[in-house]
Amino acid sequence: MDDYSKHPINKALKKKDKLYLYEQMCQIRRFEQASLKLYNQGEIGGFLHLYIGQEAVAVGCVSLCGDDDHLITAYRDHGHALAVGMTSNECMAELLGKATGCSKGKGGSMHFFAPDKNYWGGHGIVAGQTPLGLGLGFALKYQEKDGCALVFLGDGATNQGVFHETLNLAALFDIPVVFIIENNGYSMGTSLERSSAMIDLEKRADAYGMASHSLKGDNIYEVRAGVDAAMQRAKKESKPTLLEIQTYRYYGHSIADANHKKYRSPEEIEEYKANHDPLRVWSAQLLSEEEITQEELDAIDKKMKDEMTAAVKFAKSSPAPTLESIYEDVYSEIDDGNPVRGSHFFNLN
Amino acid sequence: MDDYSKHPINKALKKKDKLYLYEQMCQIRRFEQASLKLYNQGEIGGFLHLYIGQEAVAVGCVSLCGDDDHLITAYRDHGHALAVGMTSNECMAELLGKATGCSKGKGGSMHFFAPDKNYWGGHGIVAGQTPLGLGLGFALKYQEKDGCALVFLGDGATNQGVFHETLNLAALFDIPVVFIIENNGYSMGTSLERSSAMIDLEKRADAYGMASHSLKGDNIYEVRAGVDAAMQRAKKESKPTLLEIQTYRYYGHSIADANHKKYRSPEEIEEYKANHDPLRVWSAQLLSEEEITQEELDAIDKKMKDEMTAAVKFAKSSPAPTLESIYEDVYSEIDDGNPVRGSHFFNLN
Amino acid sequence: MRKITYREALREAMDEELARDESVYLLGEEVAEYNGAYKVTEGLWKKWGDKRVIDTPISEAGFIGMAIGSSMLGLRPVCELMFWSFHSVAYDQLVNNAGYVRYMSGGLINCPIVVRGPANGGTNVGATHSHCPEAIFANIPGLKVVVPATAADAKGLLKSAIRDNDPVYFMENTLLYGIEGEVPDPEDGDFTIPLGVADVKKLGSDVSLIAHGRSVLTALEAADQLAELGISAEVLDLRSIRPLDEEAILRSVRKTHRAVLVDESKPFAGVSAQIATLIQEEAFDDLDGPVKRVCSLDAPAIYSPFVEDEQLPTAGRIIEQVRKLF
Amino acid sequence: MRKITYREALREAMDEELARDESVYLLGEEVAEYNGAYKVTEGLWKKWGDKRVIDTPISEAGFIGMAIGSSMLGLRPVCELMFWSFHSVAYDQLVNNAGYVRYMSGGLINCPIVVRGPANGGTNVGATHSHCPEAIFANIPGLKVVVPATAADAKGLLKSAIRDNDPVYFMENTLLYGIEGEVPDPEDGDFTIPLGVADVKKLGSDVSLIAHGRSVLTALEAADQLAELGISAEVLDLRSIRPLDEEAILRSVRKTHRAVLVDESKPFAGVSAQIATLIQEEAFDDLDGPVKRVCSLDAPAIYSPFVEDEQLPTAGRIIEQVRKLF
Ligand SMILES: Cc1ncc(C[n+]2csc(CCOP(=O)(O)OP(=O)(O)O)c2C)c(N)n1
Ligand SMILES: Cc1ncc(C[n+]2csc(CCOP(=O)(O)OP(=O)(O)O)c2C)c(N)n1
Ligand SMILES: [Mg+2]
Ligand SMILES: [Mg+2]
Repeated sequence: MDDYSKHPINKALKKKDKLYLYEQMCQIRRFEQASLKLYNQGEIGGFLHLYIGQEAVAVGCVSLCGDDDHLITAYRDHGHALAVGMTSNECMAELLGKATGCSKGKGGSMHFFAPDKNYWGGHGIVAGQTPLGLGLGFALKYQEKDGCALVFLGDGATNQGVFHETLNLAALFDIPVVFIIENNGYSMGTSLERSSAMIDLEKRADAYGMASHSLKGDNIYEVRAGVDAAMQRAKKESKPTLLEIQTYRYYGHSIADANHKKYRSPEEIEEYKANHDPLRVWSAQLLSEEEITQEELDAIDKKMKDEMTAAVKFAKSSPAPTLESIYEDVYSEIDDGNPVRGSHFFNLN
Repeated sequence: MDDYSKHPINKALKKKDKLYLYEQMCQIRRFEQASLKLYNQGEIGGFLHLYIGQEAVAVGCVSLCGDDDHLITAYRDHGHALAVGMTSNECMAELLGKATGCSKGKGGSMHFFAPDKNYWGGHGIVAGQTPLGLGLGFALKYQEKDGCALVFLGDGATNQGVFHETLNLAALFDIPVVFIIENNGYSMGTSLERSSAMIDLEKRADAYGMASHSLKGDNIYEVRAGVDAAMQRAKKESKPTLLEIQTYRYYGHSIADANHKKYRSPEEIEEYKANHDPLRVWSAQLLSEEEITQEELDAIDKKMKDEMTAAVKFAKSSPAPTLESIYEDVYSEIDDGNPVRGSHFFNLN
Repeated sequence: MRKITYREALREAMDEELARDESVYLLGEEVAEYNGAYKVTEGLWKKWGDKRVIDTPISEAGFIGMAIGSSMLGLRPVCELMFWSFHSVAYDQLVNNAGYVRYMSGGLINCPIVVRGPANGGTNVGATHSHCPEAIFANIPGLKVVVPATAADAKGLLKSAIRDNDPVYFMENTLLYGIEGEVPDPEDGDFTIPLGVADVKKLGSDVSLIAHGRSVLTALEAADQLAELGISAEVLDLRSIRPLDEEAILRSVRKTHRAVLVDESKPFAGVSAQIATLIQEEAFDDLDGPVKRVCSLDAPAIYSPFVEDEQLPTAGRIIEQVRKLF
Repeated sequence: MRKITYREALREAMDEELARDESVYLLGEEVAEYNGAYKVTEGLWKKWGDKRVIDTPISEAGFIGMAIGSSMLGLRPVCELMFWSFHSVAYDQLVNNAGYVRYMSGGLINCPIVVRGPANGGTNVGATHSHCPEAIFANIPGLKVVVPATAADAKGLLKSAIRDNDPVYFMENTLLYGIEGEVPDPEDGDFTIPLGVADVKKLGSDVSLIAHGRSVLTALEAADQLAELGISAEVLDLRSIRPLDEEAILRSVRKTHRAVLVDESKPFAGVSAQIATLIQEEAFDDLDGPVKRVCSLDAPAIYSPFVEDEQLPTAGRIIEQVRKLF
């Protein structure tokens, strides 16, 4: 860890920045715990894919992003959403399917979006977001912006063909994009060994002559150092990078996944929790840097717990979408009140 | 060349075997020339993708195949078809859309098939045949047959996602399959450099820990030596291999491709014809081996020219498919005369 | 008769076919060691082992293409799509390779594959996970499409699908998996139901409610309520979309003179559009009024648990349409 | 008025939009240096350069996904599919990403892309290359589908499509590319045609022939022959499939009391099934007989040049159906 703490990008962090990183990880953890409770109470529909255990990845990445940097990910999207600054309120309301949710109750857990914060979601089809992320990078280059796109995907997603098309296009067209494989070792119940002929996922870049690198994801200093290098490559050389970040999820694939202590051992889970928990690792680091006290950290945690209590209350007391809203947000032309010609919807009577 | 001539698989060739290889390449060349003429006379519909220049690849590969070895390729499929022993008659009739064609006039140039000769076609969607070929290998392993599948694709096809899914599956499941990229340098008007971030196509195997190798395709001895090694790996170790075979097409992508002297230089074409023509290379080799005379080769060529004259005549004088045949070969149940329940076809009146 | 769930019925069908024919094998994401995302294949890997029940990576185009290729050499793969919605990434293999290889080869090649999995809305999984693609595949000559509504149909039709020599796309429903129904005991012999035969789930005389999949249950619910209003509704379950039992449809409509189609897929050119077109063409003079349709409301599937059920066909909307015909 | 080909009209539309709006760019296989497989984009790369006209590898899912992503940030990509048939490998991007991203984000994201290319049979390229997927995409709420039949429509509709803020799937026809038609001179001002407005290509009083794409020309040919038989056929060109000009359809049918739909796609749940369903529902009492359809014969597209034309809608088959209504 020491090494990475000395990396200029990390040395530049002020105390308040470091505490803010802690706050964000804490926010995610507490948000996920609150949502787990709601899910078990039957308040949330469909799937719930928790980000607990992976917090340092999203928070570390987002901490490097400027005004022209953009993010996109898959369905395990709450962490990135909160990290970019979406509120717990709007996210919690979305989980509950309320009209006040970030997607007005239309997207649910898998589909959080905040274009105003450069966050392009939340996508349910495995790897389907990867060419979209490439397109974000393409647009930045086209518009001559000084930014790049961070495209997150899972380890299992690397076996979807479209991801390979995307890697080739990124390298061929010199697109400022960083692909970040959040390798948590499993795609649902299938370990990486059982789904990929080769588990060195960064090697997938070699076929396209693309730079690649593997990082540990429990250490936010390491995440920041590795991702920063890739972002610089994107911005300065307009070249893509493939990063594999090793991480872990504590819960099942989704909360419906009751099997998750069968396909992996309880010991494996405990080992990660004990030695690689990103919040623990970070709080230990902060305390060791001596400028930060346990009280300060506790106060942050308390603040986040309170935030979640408020968010749950907000979500529960928010109105459900109206039936009429089903037909909104389908066509921009209609929503924008432009003149409409012809029928856009069928069998309405 | 000498090296490869000493490879046991090549040393084992008798004179008649060597002449037969010449005959097959000659048959393909003459077939393609005859079909080109018919196409220009307006006798053939749709596309015509000629194999001229690539003959040694299909012929060399097929010469290694036993009873349990299977082949599948893309739309540039005439060469493989003739090599496996399909007749010029049935192939020419297919080009002309006749009922006597190998696919009864239903498939056309891109869709030749001969399951009885272990030839699974002829497929029009770029790379779409690659998982099918994997499936042939899978079935051989499942059925405990001592064979393997040879799966041909073009250089441009390597950029379709499904090919990557297929490579991973092949390596993960240890399938006896050999992927053969016939790298003729172009996908339509796009050179490999303009479509692939990295032109070392064999490197695509590295991401899956798969064996791979690059070969020159003008030399049938080299093709045989390289492909044999891969086939042995498939049969003995049940492991896949990715081969890149460098080759060249003399004509445009299809005959409709009038541009082909714009995206590549006439010199480039002439250089290949002069120094790498597979028929020339092979006849020179045969003559140098001194057991074979020019007269013998000329006789073969004459025989093939005559075969094409007859094939054209056969095709032209064959009947067109009937209108009723449109509804045949859609559902096996109907064709097999099994009891049919419900409507299979709609809006028939 | 003994009762088992729709899920158990499917499992029993696969188990029996695995036993009957060595060329049958199952593959898909999480079907083996995990016992299936929806536990349809539970226990089958344990019983039949690695060769017959195979976990795949998340490569739908790749593994379905592999299955198709293997079927050309005589195997009979049963592919599970964790959701039918994931047809979106395997569409080319499902249509061009499975659907057309027989035709393009002039009948030389058979492709006896089954692709099965759930295709439905109603579980709050959002637009990308709620596709009902029966019309999209039934549009393709060369393919067969089956959508069972009950446990018995699930079993009998799946066994027929596995034995069929053409590709059969078998669309289940996560909301039906847990529903019990009477299914003949295996002791009493091999139980199959042929494709292409619709089933009258309830006899009636005033109006025909024509449905498939879970919509059949919604139609039955509406029929009960209509009975209270003095309207006798017949409920016809299509079961098989292609081949389609056109005769059964016309027979019912010629009797009742009125038809309301219930179809969970989207209305534009859905299955119900095909049925309406058929009825108006073949039974024009028998109709007392236009054929009416109740489909999913025409927008992408909404997530919100508060409204999604209302987006699907409801008994209320069926009754509303029926009333327009009287 | 000046005459130009359908191909030139498309090219002119793209050229004008490239000039009008810097965020417009073209991409696809062989669209730049090769000038397009069907020469629709001829000269545009030379004129606009590498940035605005981009050759891609054979990665339809990848480059269409890239285009969608770029459109979310405000660009206006016009993707060429060399054939619309290759939608099969990009289906997920075309449906789930382009079609649903607006909805799933509660309206936060626009996806102003155009995907264009030919979708037709009749050129002997076999089943895999002859898809007419208009119904498949029109089924998806969130997408728009346009199928122009004439040079003027091709130009005016493509310009509107590029300016549209929703994804528009624009289906051309290789057999129309060379056909000339009158198209207003650019000198006379910006020429656009709004989506969602059908066009009466020929007035008539006895029967409505309702078609789109090249079938409009087949319908016009049939109308000429019907005139000789003393039957006055109106030919309505839908132009836009979604949005659909339902009023124009009903207006025509309410006048003629008879309808024959001409639709090159396959019959099961094709566009024509949707139109037939609409007519029978909304104009039931106006009809003198059932709505009839002429589609492609219901088998995969056959290669043989001797029969493929007969598999497509023909004037002869249209007349046959019309006669059944008298
Ligand atoms: C194309 C597709 N296939 C299958 C699924 C079902 N599915 C959702 S998540 C998932 C596992 C993905 O694993 P990974 O990429 O490692 O991401 P993680 O869940 O570990 O974050 C699967 C199989 C899907 N959503 N899309
Ligand atoms: C999915 C798909 N996209 C595009 C095409 C059109 N197309 C046919 S062949 C071809 C070029 C393929 O090049 P390559 O793989 O190198 O094979 P070659 O023609 O050189 O043998 C293209 C773009 C297609 N048939 N399928
Ligand atoms: Mg994972
Ligand atoms: Mg090539």
